[in-house]
Amino acid sequence: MKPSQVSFFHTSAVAQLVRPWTKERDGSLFYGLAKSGTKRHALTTKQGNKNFYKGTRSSGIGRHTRKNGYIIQWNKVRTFVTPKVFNDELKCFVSPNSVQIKNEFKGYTGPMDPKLYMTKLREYIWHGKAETEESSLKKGYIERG
Amino acid sequence: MSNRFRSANWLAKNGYAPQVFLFRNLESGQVLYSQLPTFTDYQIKTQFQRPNWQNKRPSLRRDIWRLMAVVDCDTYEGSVKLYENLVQLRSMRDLTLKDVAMRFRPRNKDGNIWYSAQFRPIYTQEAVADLATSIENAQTKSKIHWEDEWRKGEMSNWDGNLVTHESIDRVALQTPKALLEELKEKAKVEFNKLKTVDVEEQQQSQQTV
Amino acid sequence: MSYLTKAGERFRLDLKRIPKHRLPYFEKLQRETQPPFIRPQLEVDLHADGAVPEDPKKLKYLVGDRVLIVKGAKTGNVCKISRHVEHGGYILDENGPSTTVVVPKQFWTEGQRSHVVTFPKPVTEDQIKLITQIEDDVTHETKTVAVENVEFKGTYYDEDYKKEMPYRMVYGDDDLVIPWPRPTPKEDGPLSTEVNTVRERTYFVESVIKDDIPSDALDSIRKKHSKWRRGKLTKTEVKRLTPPEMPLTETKKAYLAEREAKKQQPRALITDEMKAFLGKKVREHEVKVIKQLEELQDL
Amino acid sequence: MITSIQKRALHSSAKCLVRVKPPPLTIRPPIAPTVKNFEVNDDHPLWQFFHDKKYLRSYEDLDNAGRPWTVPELRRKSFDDLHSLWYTCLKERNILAREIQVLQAEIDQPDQQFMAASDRVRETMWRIRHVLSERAHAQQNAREVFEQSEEELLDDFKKYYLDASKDEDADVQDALKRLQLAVFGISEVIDENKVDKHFIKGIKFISNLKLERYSSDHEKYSELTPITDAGEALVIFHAEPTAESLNESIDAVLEMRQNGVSVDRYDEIETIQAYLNKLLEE
Repeated sequence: MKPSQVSFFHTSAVAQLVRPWTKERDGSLFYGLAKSGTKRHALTTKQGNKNFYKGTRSSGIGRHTRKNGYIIQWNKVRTFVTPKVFNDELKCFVSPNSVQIKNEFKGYTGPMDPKLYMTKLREYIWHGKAETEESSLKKGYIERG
Repeated sequence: MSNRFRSANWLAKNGYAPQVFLFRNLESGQVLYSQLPTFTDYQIKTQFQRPNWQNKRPSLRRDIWRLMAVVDCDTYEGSVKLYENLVQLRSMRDLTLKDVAMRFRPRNKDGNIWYSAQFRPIYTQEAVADLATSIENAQTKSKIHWEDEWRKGEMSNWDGNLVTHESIDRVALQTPKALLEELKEKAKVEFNKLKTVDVEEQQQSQQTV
Repeated sequence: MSYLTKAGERFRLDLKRIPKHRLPYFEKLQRETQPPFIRPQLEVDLHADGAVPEDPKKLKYLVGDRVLIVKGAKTGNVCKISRHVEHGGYILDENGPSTTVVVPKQFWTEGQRSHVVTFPKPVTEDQIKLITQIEDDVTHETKTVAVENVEFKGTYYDEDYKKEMPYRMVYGDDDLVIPWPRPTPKEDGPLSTEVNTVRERTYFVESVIKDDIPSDALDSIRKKHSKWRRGKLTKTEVKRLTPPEMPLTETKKAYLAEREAKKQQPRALITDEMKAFLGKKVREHEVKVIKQLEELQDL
Repeated sequence: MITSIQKRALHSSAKCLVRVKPPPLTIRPPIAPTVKNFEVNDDHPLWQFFHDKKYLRSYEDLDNAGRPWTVPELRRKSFDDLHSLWYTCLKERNILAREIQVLQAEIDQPDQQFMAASDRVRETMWRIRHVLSERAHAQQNAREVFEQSEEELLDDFKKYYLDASKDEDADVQDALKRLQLAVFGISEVIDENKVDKHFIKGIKFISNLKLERYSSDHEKYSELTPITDAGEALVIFHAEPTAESLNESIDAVLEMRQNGVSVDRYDEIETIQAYLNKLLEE
């Protein structure tokens, strides 16, 4: 027998099964949205015991000293590296008048195919930074990749 | 030292400049006036005479009070008069003219005055208005050092002949004690300069006579 | 940024998670709580994702297509599609069906004068049929017809849509291709990159040895401790994890030696005589088997 | 006789001393603070949270016609470009987040159009990460199988390099520079280089190649080649791609051999690195 059954001896077996969810006449729950669903969730900052610490990934960049000070450890400080040459011509959307390219990878397994990489490397060695016949746009929208 | 009212004579004798200090409470927005660069229970008692739940008598905790403005006056008598006016206006707002003051407070479309927990920005705005009134009433030429020039509001509220505005350096605000000391010294130098000019003028006028 | 975090997502009411038999309750709740002027005009499946799809195959008819209304109030009217709405709805032009609702004053739009507002009512796919012009086989005259159904086969590059589009044709008749309507030209907005800048190629494979991406940047591009990333075993780990091989027994050794010796022996050549002898033996056996079968049949 | 009052009227300070009747002491409406009292610099960092210094954009300015970058489009862009685009997007999302927060106060929920724009920017951002990740994987995959095709590549290049006519000299030299970066990771800028086994292999290959093209008719050519010493290779590697310059370097190498100067095979890397460091200091 479960220990909880002792304290609920006065209720019926059916009532115990639906506990604590009593229902309205139209079938909706008196409390809560649904009875089903997983109960195993990650703890929030308010849960856990005294040792439970869940930061916001925004602190912990150093240590406290005994005399009310704080020493910042610079290797723990988040740094944001900006590009050396900032290209401000690129904006976050693409013009609606530009072609939607399709990569076809004909003869290759995909973008991560080492064979394709070697082909591109050869093209670079022989032709430099220029579009070649193979890498250029075909039929207006198809590209090798 | 600021535990009682100080006369102009006392201020001059004890090496203080003709200044009035305004401190702002961070939690509630209430403003405390003082003749000296410090404040004690005396100021709180005289300036918050009828506290209630939304205008509580503030605590003396040093960390929740920040400097809001420092007023340099041209005479010691002027500074004393200015302080007296401010205290009197405060008592008017809290006691005698309370209904008028309440009517002045701007309300939203539901008829409520904006607040957030204990913070009521209206107290600071009322103090600024009182400062303008007090200076005009005391007719003392004054220079106001603002912690944030944002607070002085529209320039039309100030008498251009009497008041000049200046803002305090942001970095200096982090060390208020040193800042107040520096302001005191500057104000004293300014006051002495004015005095010598006055004396010279008097001498000249005597000679011409 | 409460709307950016997904932290409380699982505690929020998500109709897609609610079992189907409980849905009518929520539908009722929605009907009761929504005033008529914001109530959706279409019958909405709360379990389905109602977002407007981008794929022209799923949309079937695009903005600008002419359609004939075959069901509902304005049956027989020919309209143009002006907009797509959620849950598979098409908004038609002024010839299409519309509804009139009363809007309270606090929801009035600018320039509104009356409480009563008429706005177009969305129609579903089964209420409309596509209209197209085809050439008659006999008279060679073009005539306007409504198409029962359409299907999609093959693709082509559309210069106006600037992308690959499927061919749309009359169902069961691959020759009758119905062209997509021409889209209205769009201008570049303030956040759009210019066409030439988009087209410019600045990436080239330059080296196998030198890192393409700075190694420090890699950790922020890929999750360092992703659960999908399996660690690779080092040589020492492999060594530790593989059990030692059992020493061979004497018998096994002898067997292996024998097998090796057999492998070394030259393969026996089959001469023609041998082949003839084997063939003869096989033939004899076959004859014997056939004889036996015949005896069995007789029985 | 002038009375004291008349006397005072003649003073310059008469104006100051004259009794102005001060306004009566009474309360007035509170003075609200205004932003007009301070000026904000055009390059104030917080402006980066505003689009075009607008408090709130109209729906037209949200650019609903623009679509997010697609993966094939991003595959064409270099790392620096993608890095820039990432920051552009990040800034735009900050602006949108601010605007959504402003609108939330009015309509009690995030504005759908602004949210949709933010989602479109987010789409570009995950695609940037996808493309970069793909690129790193591709390079890793290529490195694993590179040894098998390296020889073929070098043979092809050798053929191209030696067969080229004198008119194509400039092209060939450019191609050689690209090859040394592509296969051996040798950059033209000295301080970018780190000496490793690829570097040593590279300078040996390239010095042999140069000698074969420009100095194959030198009398000591057959005696000299193939070059296997890293120190000798470095001398020839640094020489200008002309016959005279290479002949000079051959003489230098011969002198080195006479003097018995050679680099031990087992500390090639350290010796060459030390030499390069010395070059850099100068």
